[in-house]
Amino acid sequence: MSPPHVTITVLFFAQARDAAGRARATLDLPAGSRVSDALALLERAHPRLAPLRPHLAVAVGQKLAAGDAALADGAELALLPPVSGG
Amino acid sequence: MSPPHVTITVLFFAQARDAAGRARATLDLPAGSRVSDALALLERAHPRLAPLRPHLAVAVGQKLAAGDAALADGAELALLPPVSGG
Amino acid sequence: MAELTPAPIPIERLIAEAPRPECGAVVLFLGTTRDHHEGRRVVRLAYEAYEPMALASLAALEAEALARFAIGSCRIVHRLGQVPLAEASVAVVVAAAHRAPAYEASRWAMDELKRTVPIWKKEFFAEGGDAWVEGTTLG
Amino acid sequence: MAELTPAPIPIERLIAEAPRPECGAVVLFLGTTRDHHEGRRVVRLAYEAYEPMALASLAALEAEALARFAIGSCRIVHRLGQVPLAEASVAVVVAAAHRAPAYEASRWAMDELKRTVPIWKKEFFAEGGDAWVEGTTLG
Repeated sequence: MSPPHVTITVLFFAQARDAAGRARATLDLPAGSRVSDALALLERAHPRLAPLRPHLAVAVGQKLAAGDAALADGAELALLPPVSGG
Repeated sequence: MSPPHVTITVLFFAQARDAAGRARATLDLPAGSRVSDALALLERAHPRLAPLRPHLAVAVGQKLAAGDAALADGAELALLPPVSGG
Repeated sequence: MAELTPAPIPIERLIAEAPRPECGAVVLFLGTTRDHHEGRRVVRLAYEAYEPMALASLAALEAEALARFAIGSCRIVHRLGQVPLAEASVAVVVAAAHRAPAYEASRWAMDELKRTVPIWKKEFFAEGGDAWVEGTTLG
Repeated sequence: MAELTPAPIPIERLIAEAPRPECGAVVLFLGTTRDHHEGRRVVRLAYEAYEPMALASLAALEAEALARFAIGSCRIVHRLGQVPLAEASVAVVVAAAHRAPAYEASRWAMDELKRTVPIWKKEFFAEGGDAWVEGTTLG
């Protein structure tokens, strides 16, 4: 039996979508993973995300979330580059 | 031969028109008369103008004019109560 | 170009005519008829103006707004005569590259308009009667 | 009610729907496409949003504007997708009894929108190419 894990959906916007070359991904993570763990994994898969990292905000379930926020199974994690609406 | 005089047009607006009961009048004044002379004459003719006087501005030829401004023949003098546009 | 008009203010046209390609911000201010004033119900307003002087004052405000603020255009239209409830009595449209001067020019123009332009407003009350609104002494 | 729309913003309808009888002032802000940015000629813009979060953010801004300022209504509409030159990308309509809070709420809402709502703007240049506009890091 595999160790417990969570599956999350990742949404990439604007420069993050350009860097990842995709708008959406599904990610399997060990149970107990946090936002920072997901970001580390995404950065390994998409190295062009690294330079964006200092300016990237993350939302979980449409709320801004810190790096140590926990990820529940089925969570929607969004990578949000600096905003420029208006 | 009558002494030299000037003829001016007087325009009454808003409360000044209500007080004078008219929108326009023609006034004959001795040559050399000033705005204050015209106002004194108008106040005698229309006593209900008196309470407005402290708040009344006067334009001569569409420019605000002080009490000592001279009145040329043919001048247009307007009585301007406190303004409330907008 | 400043206007005084007895007809409803053509708001859509004013917005459409505000120059845009070089400007990132448009601020439209509308002064509309309130249904109350100092506790009395107002059913309509009427405005009168010393028309040639008011028009020149409004045009001077437009020009001064352009000189004072980093804006591309400023246009002021004031309605005269009877104005039904909820219709606009005055419109100021400012277009600018950036929004801060657009807001500031619009506010400044409205403050100056109320302080310096020979226009008078009369309110008609639900209980009957009417009264000139207490205004600002010129000069 | 906040809206995100791929179609041109219905400015006339927004103004017509701003509540008036009890309000003396309406301030409409329009953000329009500028034809230049940092020296380059821009021929069009495109906006994208994290739509459900952006819509909730805009609705929260409307509610917070009503709580912070003495206004009767605040409504924000943002366009998404391609926006041709000179068309509005965002509209904020505030109605209030008095003009000062109407201006202040409008400015505040636009400042917050640019700072906090997950919407991104890309510029397309006359000389070819495009670029995301440098924005504000959230949080």
